[in-house]
Amino acid sequence: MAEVFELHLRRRDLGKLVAASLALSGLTACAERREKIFPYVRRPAGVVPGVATHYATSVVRDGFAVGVLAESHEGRPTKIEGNPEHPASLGAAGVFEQASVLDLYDPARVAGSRGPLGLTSRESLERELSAAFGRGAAPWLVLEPTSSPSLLRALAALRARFPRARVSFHAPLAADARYAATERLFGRPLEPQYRFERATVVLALGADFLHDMPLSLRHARDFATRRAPGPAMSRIYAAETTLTPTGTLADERIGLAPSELVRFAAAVLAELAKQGELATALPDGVKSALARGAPLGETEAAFARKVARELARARGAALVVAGPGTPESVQVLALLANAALGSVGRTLSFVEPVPSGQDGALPLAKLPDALRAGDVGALVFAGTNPVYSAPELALDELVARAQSSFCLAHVENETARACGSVLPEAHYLESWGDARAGDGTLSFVQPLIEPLRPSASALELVAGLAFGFPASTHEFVRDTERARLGLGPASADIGFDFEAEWERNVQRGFVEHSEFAAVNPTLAPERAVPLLEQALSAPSSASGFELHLACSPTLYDGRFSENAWLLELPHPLTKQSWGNAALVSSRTAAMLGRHTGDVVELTHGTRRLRAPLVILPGHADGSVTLELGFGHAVADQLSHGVGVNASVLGVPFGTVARVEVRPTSAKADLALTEDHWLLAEEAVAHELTLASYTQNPPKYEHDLAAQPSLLPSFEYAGTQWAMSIDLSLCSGCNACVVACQAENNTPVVGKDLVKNSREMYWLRIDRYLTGNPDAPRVLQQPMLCQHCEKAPCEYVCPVNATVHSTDGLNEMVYNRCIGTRFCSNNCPYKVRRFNWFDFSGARGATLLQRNPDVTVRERGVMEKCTYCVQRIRRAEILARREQRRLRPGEVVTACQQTCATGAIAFGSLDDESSEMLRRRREPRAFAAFAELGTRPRTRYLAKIRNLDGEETGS
Amino acid sequence: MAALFPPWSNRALRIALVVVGILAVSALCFPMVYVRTPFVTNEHVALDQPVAFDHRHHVLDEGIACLYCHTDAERSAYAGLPSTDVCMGCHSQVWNQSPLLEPVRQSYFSGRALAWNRVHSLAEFVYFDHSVHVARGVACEHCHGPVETMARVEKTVPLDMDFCLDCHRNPKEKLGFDAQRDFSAMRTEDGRFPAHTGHAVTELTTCSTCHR
Amino acid sequence: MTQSAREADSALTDQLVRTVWSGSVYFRIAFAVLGLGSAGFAALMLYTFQRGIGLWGNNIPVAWAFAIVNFVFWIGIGHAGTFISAILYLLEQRWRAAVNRFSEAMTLFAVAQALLFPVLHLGRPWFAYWLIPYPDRMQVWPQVKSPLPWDFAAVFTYGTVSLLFFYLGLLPDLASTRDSAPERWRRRIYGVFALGWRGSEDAWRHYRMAYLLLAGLATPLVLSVHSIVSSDFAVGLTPGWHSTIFPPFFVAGAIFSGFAMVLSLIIPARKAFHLENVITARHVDNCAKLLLVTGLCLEYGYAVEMFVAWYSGDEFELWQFFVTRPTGPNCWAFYVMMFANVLLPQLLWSRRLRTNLKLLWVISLVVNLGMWCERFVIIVMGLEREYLRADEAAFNPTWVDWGLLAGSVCFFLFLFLGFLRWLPVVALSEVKEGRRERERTLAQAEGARG
Amino acid sequence: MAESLIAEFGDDAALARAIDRVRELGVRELDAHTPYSTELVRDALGAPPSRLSTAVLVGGALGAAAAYGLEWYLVAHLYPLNVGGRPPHFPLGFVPIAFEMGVLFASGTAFVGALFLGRLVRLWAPVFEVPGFEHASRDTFWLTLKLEPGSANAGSVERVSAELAALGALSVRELPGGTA
Repeated sequence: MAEVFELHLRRRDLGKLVAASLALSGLTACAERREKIFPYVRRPAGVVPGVATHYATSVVRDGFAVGVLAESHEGRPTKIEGNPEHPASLGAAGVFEQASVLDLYDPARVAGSRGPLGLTSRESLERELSAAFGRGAAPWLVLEPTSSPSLLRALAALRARFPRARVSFHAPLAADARYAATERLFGRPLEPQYRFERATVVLALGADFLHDMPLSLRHARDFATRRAPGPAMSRIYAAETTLTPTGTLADERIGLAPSELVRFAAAVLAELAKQGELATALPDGVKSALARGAPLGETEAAFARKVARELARARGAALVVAGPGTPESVQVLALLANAALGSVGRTLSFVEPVPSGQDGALPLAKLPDALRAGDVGALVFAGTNPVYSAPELALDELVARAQSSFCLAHVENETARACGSVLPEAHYLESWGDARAGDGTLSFVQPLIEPLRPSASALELVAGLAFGFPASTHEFVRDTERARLGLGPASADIGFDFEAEWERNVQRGFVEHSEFAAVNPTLAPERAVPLLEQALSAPSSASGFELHLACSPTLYDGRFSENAWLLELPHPLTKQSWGNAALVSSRTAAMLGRHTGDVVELTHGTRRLRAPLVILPGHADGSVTLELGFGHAVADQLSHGVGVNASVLGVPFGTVARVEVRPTSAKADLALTEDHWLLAEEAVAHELTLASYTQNPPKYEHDLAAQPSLLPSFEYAGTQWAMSIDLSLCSGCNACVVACQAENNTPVVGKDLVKNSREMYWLRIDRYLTGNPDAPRVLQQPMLCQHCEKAPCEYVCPVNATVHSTDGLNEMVYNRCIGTRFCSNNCPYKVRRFNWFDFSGARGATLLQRNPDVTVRERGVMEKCTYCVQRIRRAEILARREQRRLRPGEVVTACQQTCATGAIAFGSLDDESSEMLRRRREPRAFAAFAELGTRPRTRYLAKIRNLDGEETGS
Repeated sequence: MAALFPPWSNRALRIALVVVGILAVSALCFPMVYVRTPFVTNEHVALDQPVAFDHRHHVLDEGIACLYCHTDAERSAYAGLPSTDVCMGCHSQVWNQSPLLEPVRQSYFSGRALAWNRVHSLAEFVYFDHSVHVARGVACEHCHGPVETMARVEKTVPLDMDFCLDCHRNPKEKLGFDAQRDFSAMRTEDGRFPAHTGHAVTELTTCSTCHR
Repeated sequence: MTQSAREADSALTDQLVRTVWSGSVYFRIAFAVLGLGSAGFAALMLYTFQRGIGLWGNNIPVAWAFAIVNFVFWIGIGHAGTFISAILYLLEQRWRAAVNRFSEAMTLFAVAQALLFPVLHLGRPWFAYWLIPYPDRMQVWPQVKSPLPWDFAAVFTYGTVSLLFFYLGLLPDLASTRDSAPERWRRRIYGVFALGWRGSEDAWRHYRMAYLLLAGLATPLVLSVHSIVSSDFAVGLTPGWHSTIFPPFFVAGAIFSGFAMVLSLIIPARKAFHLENVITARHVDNCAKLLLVTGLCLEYGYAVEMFVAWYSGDEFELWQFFVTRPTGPNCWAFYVMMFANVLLPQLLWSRRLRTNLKLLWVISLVVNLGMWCERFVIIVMGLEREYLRADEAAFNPTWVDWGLLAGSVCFFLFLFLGFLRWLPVVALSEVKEGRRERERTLAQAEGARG
Repeated sequence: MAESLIAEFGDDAALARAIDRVRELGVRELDAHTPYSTELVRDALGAPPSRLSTAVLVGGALGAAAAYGLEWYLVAHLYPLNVGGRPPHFPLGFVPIAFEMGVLFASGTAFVGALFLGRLVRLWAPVFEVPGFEHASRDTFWLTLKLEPGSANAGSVERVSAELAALGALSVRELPGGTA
């Protein structure tokens, strides 16, 4: 869309002009219409229409902040990028950060306040809420765990004003086990900090550390620094129940049911305890407790021995990580192993817990009894959805027993439906706030836009209750910051320019060096003994299957349930879109006599759940994984009926439970974007072991050069764009997929079309499984347009709609395309996408989020990855304006920018300094389907696995 | 039995065939001609604007440069129209009672934008960037015509792809500078230019220069 | 003898143009039913045009499916018509005169169907004219290295030349129809279309030359058309498409399917219009023999395809021919194709079975089905399983797909029925000429004996 | 003033005999109208072969050359894009369209040529005024001839008519509008 709307609005006022967005729809006929131009009335400083600006802010989830940069076009936030300076991002952004911008424009957002007595204005509801807090029985506030100094300050003030007020923190995935474990061993809860850049050997115990831990983006960056093939390459072992992105990148992994995981961790620790100098680190009580565990299977035991040997060999540079979903026992065992290995202070350190304010907070589990007893006055849910995520508390019925109930919600979720009053929750791009990152760094949430509709953040609500409405969160956060700096009232500033400091910090998005200092706690290993004795002696004879609950890699805990991008996003391993499933191994499925797509019934006590079965090779036998976040029950919403809600079984996250699984005759309607698994020899993706790679490097490039051609060769010179993708670094986490979708206005098509293989991703991740079908190796391959020099798509287009640019791009000219689709037939990589219908106005799509630099494609045209040509041309225009050459690394593609492991490198072939070229010259660089003679510009780097010699279980 | 058709029918049939032939050819040619007429290109159509702004007065009489009001042309893809406060910058002092400027004052005090009618409009899939054209020395009037002589602004060139390619194919001849020379951004390390391969497509005529 | 020859000519003329003046009630019913079907076809095309081809079952990777299958099927049907009228003419096969008008009409109407689908299958059919070079305001031209403009040129030429050939052959018979018409208004209508044909020897002289030249031009044309259609596939690099045998293989298949369609149409038409004296058992038998011969050519093509796939050792070719086709998601089409195109035609070795018209008719219908399935196998299965195993998907046709296929069959039959009703269905002047020559040869032989 | 006659015969042999006879009488301008092309009449009239083939050759060659030229001009000359790394002038890809256009132009020339050389595309001709001429497309064979008054050997209208009647003509009439 080339026309700019020069809005007469301030940057943050855009919502008032939603109607103008109609003109954002693209690609219509050539006939010119009479358009209006609306220039600004008073032009805000620093805004140049047509030039995007970036603002630092933070995405906060469960109290942990990730610093991001939000891109704004004439006041519309359109895209989220990682903040390169922020320690929790280092420039990367994950799936949820990337997708979060869509929620801002979500058409399903709570439209307006809804209260009793027909109250519909925000102000009247706030008055009502304040009044309700002061009268009747004790008020009860349920919040998401938080690390926000401002919110904690407001909470303290609230408690002071309403001493009877009770506060609960609720998040279904809140990782209490690590705090419990640290409290047990060190006497107080602590936040472990992992240093993967220092770790030579890592054991991940149910830990998807690249993906679902508070500092995962940083972990991934650090991890990648040690994964270049060579003597310094780290070695990763993973023991996990389901297959996770981290598991796919591990050099070796083993699938273990949750109870086996405990015994496996114990076996590793016991093995370590036998090793000479390590033996002294553990008290005998622990050793004898470890011996109580039932023996592991032969393969598992051998693996445990080997892992222990390798860990011990890397003493001081070894690291054992337990995932947030593992029980306390596993966490304790991991801490003990780290202690025994001397990791503390080297690869592992501790800081104070990031979410705080827990003192005096009541567990949510106490709420039902209080409600039954009629002890609750005003019940307020802010930013949490316990009716959905804690169904065992039966809050949907009990909420009515509170004297009044309020819900601050983003969308009309289950809790909002149960409450008497609903207040719209502000998006983080609309509100001020602060929070701490995983290492304690104080980060700021800065709004880019005035709230699209009257709405409030949790901070605003609490501050309003504590100090009276309306609360200015901007002032409040500033004041908190002043207080943190030890400054009094503004008039008292002497010799310190708070304004300058504040502006610097807000501009940067965080306060430099504000991370928590590492603490040196004293370990009391003997305190682990009772727990270990209990955990290891638990009977393993019980019937049924072990249930493993996991964080959804696409919907997190369900808070993104209305995010169309994430609903459609294929699961990294099962490639399931629009839904979740009961994941089992192929052996378990065979035991049940059912296949992928059949429905099974899971029973836990009296609670039942019917879920479709999906076979996930490599999953632990005898256990079932259910991912949280699906199965929402609010009618008319996008997420309605998508997947099943695993919380219904009433098993808290992070605990081990057994369920009965009964096959049924029903069939489910699954949307799997890839539905077969195993692959023999494949010319499209290679993997090698480190040993074979160093001793006998492959000659892929030589094979490519040897391809004969009847046609004269075509000489390319000057700037020539190319990409190198390191398969050793791709975990399949999907962040690039969502980044591409946000950058390139790629539509969401819905379940029915996904089922018919019509998804529109320009960049998808192909997942290959090789080796033993029960313990497969996973290869994740980002597949995007390869920009072939002899592109087979080009010479079959009858209208020159896809041709080659002088700088080596395979160009797709949408406005020339007539839609013969021959190009797609002729593309061996199948990266071309077709607009089967008019997708530009599809449900869940938001016109305001669209990137104005990329054409919105019309019905009937082909589209595909362009190497982010809009970014290339923008950089070129800048360079031409400034009469200079392009700077090395000046052009970054959206997928490259967001990738936490840096698997994707992009640059020009004439830029000798580029990482892309360095990788391309590695012997393991190969072209996909080189033998077809397409001469792709994209190179993949064969996945290298750092094996210790023999491989267990394959 | 008499003939089915009278003798004049021969001539009639031939005339009819010729007419059908002419009509067929015209039906083919008409759209090609039509799309080049101002009915489609909107050339020389002067539109009424909410404010009777006269470029002749501002440019010729007062000597105000284009970039004074269309500031962004140097740094953005869009040249932009001046915000109301730019107008008021002068007109709060001069002609501050003029009834002609009433809409401007209304806009300024009410905060409602002036709704100008777009004169120069490109299709949505064309990404034209003012800044690079201005920086490379393409004169405003090359595409916008002698705006300083217009009471109401009108299009003087069709602004179709044909028009764009005219310069993009041969910037040296058309604009008086060697585009190839100047595209330092595209040059190789040793100052070479992409080898001549028989494909006369340059950085300027490659599709994604304008279509993305 | 003179008198009897003249009477015979007159009688034959009356017999063959009689249907033009009077249609039976059965005709009206059939015409109305097929007309409704054609209207449904038009409605479905409009629906697709308005909503987009997402209404079909196509997906990525199966970006081409029913529309292209139908296109190749119909264009193939056309080939037998040109084969009979042009190639057999050049080979001086006089028996062709009995059936050439039928088959030419069939060609024309099949090509009309074939022309609709490629336009309809476009994502943006309203820009189909971009395939034609014309001075646009964009200065962008068709990309003639792609087989699709070749295809456009070939099918357009084929349609035009078929029409010219058909019309030229029809001229003397239009004059006969004109001169036999009972009412003056009909004479006038046919008179206009006869363009004043009066059988002058001067006109015959140029007519004969033009007919010979058109036959000579149509012969390489008919071979080129399906060769070019085959290059829509052979130029691509999809396994199962990327094959040098495709042009002759496609031509053989086209003529095979065309003869099947000729038989499917001629056997009932011959009975309904009592043409047994003109289209004799010998003519039908000749068509059946050609069906067998072209069928054998096609089977050779199948064998070579599979052999090359096996001999190349290319894993993708092997996968396509020996796994996907016999066991893939739509493998029924493969088995129908094998039965209808390989096994069934072998019955035609037997003269007894060949002269059993009912059986022959059934065989011809099944062969038509088989040839449609062959195109389905090549196009859809080739795309369902390609290089990248990660992005495979099955094709499931929607009701719109089936509706368009059925609609095009209706429209084809509708046009054909119209032809049977309003135009002389047998090349009158040629049949008369042939008979006269035969008589004369017989007389000479008698004279020589006597 | 030339006078024209038209005679109807029952079969082509009789017509051929009549042609031979009137030729002997010195009539030069002759034409036949037959329901189908017959060898006897063709041989008797002995007209030279049609020149259409040359025109068709020229038409076809022009069509093919124009198509190839246009392809080269547009694709290799005007906007030579890099398409799949193929050279801009790509004869292999240009030939199919050139061939098809050659056939199209040749066929068009043949069709139009036959109509014009055969003096068709005229709805009225003098012979159409002759009663019973509708049989000319069905079952009878007609001879038209023009008697030049000045020519020495040509007999009178009556004489030729009598000769034709004697040769078995079913009817002989004067043709008022000439033989065209």
